[in-house]
Amino acid sequence: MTQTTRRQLTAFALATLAAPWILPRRALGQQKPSELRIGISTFLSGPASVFGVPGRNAAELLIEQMNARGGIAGVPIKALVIDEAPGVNFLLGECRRLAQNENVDVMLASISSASCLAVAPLAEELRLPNIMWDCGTQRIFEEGTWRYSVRTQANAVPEIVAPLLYLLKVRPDVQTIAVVNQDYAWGRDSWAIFKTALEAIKPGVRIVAELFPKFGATDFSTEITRLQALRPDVVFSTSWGGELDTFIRQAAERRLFERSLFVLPLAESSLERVGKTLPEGVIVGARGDHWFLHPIAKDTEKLKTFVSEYRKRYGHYPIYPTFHMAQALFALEAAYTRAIAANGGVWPSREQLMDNLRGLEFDHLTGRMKIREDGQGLEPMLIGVTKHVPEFPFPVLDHMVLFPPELTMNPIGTKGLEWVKGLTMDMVAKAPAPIPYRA
Amino acid sequence: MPTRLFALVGMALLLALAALQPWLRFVLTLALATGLAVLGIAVLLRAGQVSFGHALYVAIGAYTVAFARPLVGEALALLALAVLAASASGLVIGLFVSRYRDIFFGMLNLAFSMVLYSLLEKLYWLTRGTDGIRIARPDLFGFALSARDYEWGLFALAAVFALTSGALVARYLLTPAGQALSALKTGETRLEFLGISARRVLYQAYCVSAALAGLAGGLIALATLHVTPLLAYWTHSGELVFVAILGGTANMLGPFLGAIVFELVRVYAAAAFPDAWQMILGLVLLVIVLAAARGLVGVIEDAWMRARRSK
Amino acid sequence: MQLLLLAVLDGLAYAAQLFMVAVGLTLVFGVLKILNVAHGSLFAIGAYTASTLVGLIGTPDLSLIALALAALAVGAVAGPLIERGLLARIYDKEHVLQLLVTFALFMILEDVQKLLWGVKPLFEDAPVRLLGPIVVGDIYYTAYQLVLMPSVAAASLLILVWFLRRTLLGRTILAVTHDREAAQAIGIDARRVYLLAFTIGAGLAALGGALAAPTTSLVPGIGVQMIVLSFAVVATAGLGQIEGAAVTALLIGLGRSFAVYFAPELEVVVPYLLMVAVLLVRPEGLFGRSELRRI
Amino acid sequence: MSRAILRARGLVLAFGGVRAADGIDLDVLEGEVLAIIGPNGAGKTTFLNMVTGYLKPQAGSIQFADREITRLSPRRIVRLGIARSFQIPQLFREHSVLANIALALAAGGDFWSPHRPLLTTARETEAQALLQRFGLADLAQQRADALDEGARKLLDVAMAAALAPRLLLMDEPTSGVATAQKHAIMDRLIPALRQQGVTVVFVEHDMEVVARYADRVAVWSQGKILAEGPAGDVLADPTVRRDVIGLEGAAC
Repeated sequence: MTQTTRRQLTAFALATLAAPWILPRRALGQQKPSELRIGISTFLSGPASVFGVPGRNAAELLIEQMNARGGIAGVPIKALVIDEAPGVNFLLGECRRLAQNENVDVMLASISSASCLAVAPLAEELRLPNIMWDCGTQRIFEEGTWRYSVRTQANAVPEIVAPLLYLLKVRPDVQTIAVVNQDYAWGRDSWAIFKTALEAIKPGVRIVAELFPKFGATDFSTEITRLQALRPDVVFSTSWGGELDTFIRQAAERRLFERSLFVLPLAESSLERVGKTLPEGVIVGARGDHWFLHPIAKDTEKLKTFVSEYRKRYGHYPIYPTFHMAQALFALEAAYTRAIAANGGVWPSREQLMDNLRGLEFDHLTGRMKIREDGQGLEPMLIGVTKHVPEFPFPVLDHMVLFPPELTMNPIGTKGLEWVKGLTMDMVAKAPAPIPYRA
Repeated sequence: MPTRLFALVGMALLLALAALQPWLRFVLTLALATGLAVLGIAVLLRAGQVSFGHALYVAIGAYTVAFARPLVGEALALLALAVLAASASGLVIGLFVSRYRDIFFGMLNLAFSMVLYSLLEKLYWLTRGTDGIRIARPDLFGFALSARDYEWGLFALAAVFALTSGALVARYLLTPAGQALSALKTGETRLEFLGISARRVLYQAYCVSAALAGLAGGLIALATLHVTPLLAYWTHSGELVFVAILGGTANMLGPFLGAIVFELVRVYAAAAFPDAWQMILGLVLLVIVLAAARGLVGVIEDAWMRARRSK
Repeated sequence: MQLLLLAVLDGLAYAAQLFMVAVGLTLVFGVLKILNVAHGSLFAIGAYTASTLVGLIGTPDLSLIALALAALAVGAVAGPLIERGLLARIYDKEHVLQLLVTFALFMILEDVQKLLWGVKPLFEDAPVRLLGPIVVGDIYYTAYQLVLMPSVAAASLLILVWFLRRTLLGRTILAVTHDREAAQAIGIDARRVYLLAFTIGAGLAALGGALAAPTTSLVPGIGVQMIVLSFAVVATAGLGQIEGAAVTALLIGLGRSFAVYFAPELEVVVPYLLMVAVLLVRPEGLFGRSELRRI
Repeated sequence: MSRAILRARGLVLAFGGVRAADGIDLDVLEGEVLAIIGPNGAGKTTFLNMVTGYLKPQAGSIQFADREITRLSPRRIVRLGIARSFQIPQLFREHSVLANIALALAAGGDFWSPHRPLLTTARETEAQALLQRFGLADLAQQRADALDEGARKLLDVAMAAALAPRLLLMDEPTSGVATAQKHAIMDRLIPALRQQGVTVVFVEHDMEVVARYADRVAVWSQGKILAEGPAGDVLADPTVRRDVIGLEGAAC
């Protein structure tokens, strides 16, 4: 007991001693700043840098373009990029540094779901507006309410429900299915959603194998042998990056595509790299309403310029993380514009910014999307099947369906994994008409 | 070298830093916590044994806090549980690994930590896999503190634990069993023929190091309020050894000095060269090993001696 | 029954790959008594170099030769560079420090890789396509993984064992492995043996990488994945035991593929459980000899 | 006649084809200084290793103070009162000479005490006294790895003596030092040990040393005891002179 008392005293002594220095630096930033400082956390090392670096590239390019236009409401943007690869501990320290030392106004965090789950509470603590720009877990807004965080893209629920609906539309007679997912949270979560939804919509489909090779695996030979022996109608995999490339190559070399229909909700990001090794007829998703040949936005000046600029500078076609980054930045711009207008032309406080992010509708590179009142973004899901065309050395998407959020996203206050249990065949029927690929 | 004086002056310096730069409060709390785990590594290094798996106990401490949090509201109680869980695991695993030396010792520890890492990832329903577990902010010293006061409280707690653990370990190292650690490195046969069980000597040290790592893990969990399996990954274990060498093991200040410098170098390297911070850390380590094998405390000790001699 | 055969074939293919990485590490550890953490980086650099070279040459028929050339080049350049430039400076220091130097090197090389080859996954499978598929029952395998890799692994094992046991140079290496002081006492130049052994080890790591390159996507961090597994192999095998490494790789390969078939949840922990089990029964490793210290 | 403190009967131990012990029967008498001589590879060190529990005989038995110790671990045997020194001194190289002795002293006392430091005043005094007896007092603060070979040898025995054993086994206490120094070492060791009242067995190659310090001598050859008896008698035995000492001479 005396021990505790002494510690209490110490703590109080320390706290009192420190008080003069730790008063908030700026109470309400109503004055227009000289620059808008944005912290961006992304993967710059490790396997997920496959997404992280394109995301960072997009930020670089877009911020340059925005600044050339005079920035946001005349305020130039400055980005400070940090690597989230060393893990949550490091990231939380870095976020504090950005907020308290670098005085960033907004944080764009992160790719990993663990990072997002850890940063959201910190953002509340620091009163730091936080835009989750790429992480997918649905848990963030289902298990907490966040004043200072929003997400400018969809989440795992529509990203998985949409490919499932697409599958059942093109192959209503599916009997057997196998899964090969990376053994980590996303691989497990996405399979749980898929499996639960499938059991609800079409009970009786047999799951013949649930394979979870370890995260970062470099060889899927054993898994592929099993799949060849089992001959499931459908092989489902939400793998991504190098692992997905490897899986596709090894499966192609061993003719697995001839035996099963593949559903690969993240394969848009691998198309250019794997090239025509990926055969025609594979169901592919893009984690949202974007692709560099987006069927509706394809010929808009905005998308065309971005794609050509991006390609000129970085040598590749943009993939979904670049679009996600664009969504975050466009949302930020739109929210500031909206908040300033609502504020009578005065630069908004952080809280006003957050208020204006909620319910915001904004245009991005490939369309228009909305942020829901709970902070969750609503965007359609683009799903298609691969097709080989002479114009590109890699597959493009054909028979594209843009699944609207009403069909694939659970409403506010529900949990995705519960909500998918109520899905029915009707949903499949309600899917919009497919759009063919146009050269 | 007047270690106590240096420790107190150092702590005062940290306090000032933490007060001047609010973000450092968190970073320094983590550094002090890491220093506690490194202190355990340093104890094992006395016996010439390198554990490549002590992140295991850090993770056990951290996950204990995460699992117990729904039932326990007080941070100090959570820390006690973390130490208890890590010590208990150390007591059991130590029985096994204390039979082994050198690479076998290192690799067995690695094996155990990788098994735990895999379990944390695999037992998804229990651990939420790589997403990790969020921890609601507990009371501290019986008070529901504001975020800022809680940060200060934890910082103070980490500082107090660093000072007391450093003093206790220094004392332990002076006892016959503590002195026998480096004797184990230089003359294990002799030890046995003096009637002393070398295995028991190492076992004792192992349990001490496990408890310290558990405490570190508990503090880290309380500071970050979010735990992920990465805590148990082998590169994290490697980092602990890295910090031990960086700081130097001759003196109890080494682990903490090493941890603070490590964190700060990493932060600034990452800010200045986001694409190549690992390389910078690697270079720092190379320079230390090649030019100052006794670590930072060695450098300070030499400087101190020179200053005294020139006086 | 067919399942069993398939599991064995898969296990073999995987074991071949693991062996190629672990054998170099085992050799280096046996001779230099340094656990080279940067071994995984050499694997990765070998893989990246091989992919680049295959891409540059462009002719699929020559792609296999390109793989071998890449391994040779990396081994011949990186081996002496690292041994002479770094390791030679620390032989008189404590083991911990030696270990840490290679850890530092590993961190540096991770970023060097990224700076040289970027983060985009690299995939060059011309050699695999060159050799085509093999059909077992109604299962398609690639000849590359089912035939070439195990053959190269077996050949490496045989050549290495022959070299170490039957040639003078090899025997000097073995002599240093067994007892450095005694070897030096009879006039063996340990430093040259170190250089040789490390260069061979680096070359084997690079060869492992070059062989793996056509089957997998090269991404940042690929070396990290390989290296911990190889650590487990070295310890399980017994210090410096080449044949031990082969047997261990085989056990892990088979264990892993049987796990995928019959207990998928265990797949990841198989190597570690195997190691703990082996060391429990044989504290010096599978092929290690428990030598009584002379007192 | 004093009684036997150590009784070895029918000890057999073979390594591969080599019989290091081939039916060894030996009594060590309380209070005596017994020298074991014989050519290299005769099994002398093997005998010490069996007595101290480092090696287990394949047959036969060893009794110490009327107690069966054949299968006991080295640590148990030490605790019963048998200490040993080594041909290559086994020191704690990073510790001071004083700390080496203190550790040995602690080993016989409250070694596992979690709070009492190794160097208490009492223990330091005791260690100093011991070092004095072995002529090492001036070197107390030196690190063990800084000592010359003679001092190492002395320290090695002193550490064993610090355990206050009833029987002390010394494996070639003067090997590795210059001939001139051998007597200096033995002149320190034997009186110090006799003063302690400990029974001593030592393995030795130098016949002058043996003749001067041993009460009795046992002669080893190819795992067997060739001769045993008072030092003067055995060393004068013509068979021993030809087969053992002669061989020794040729080897040197």
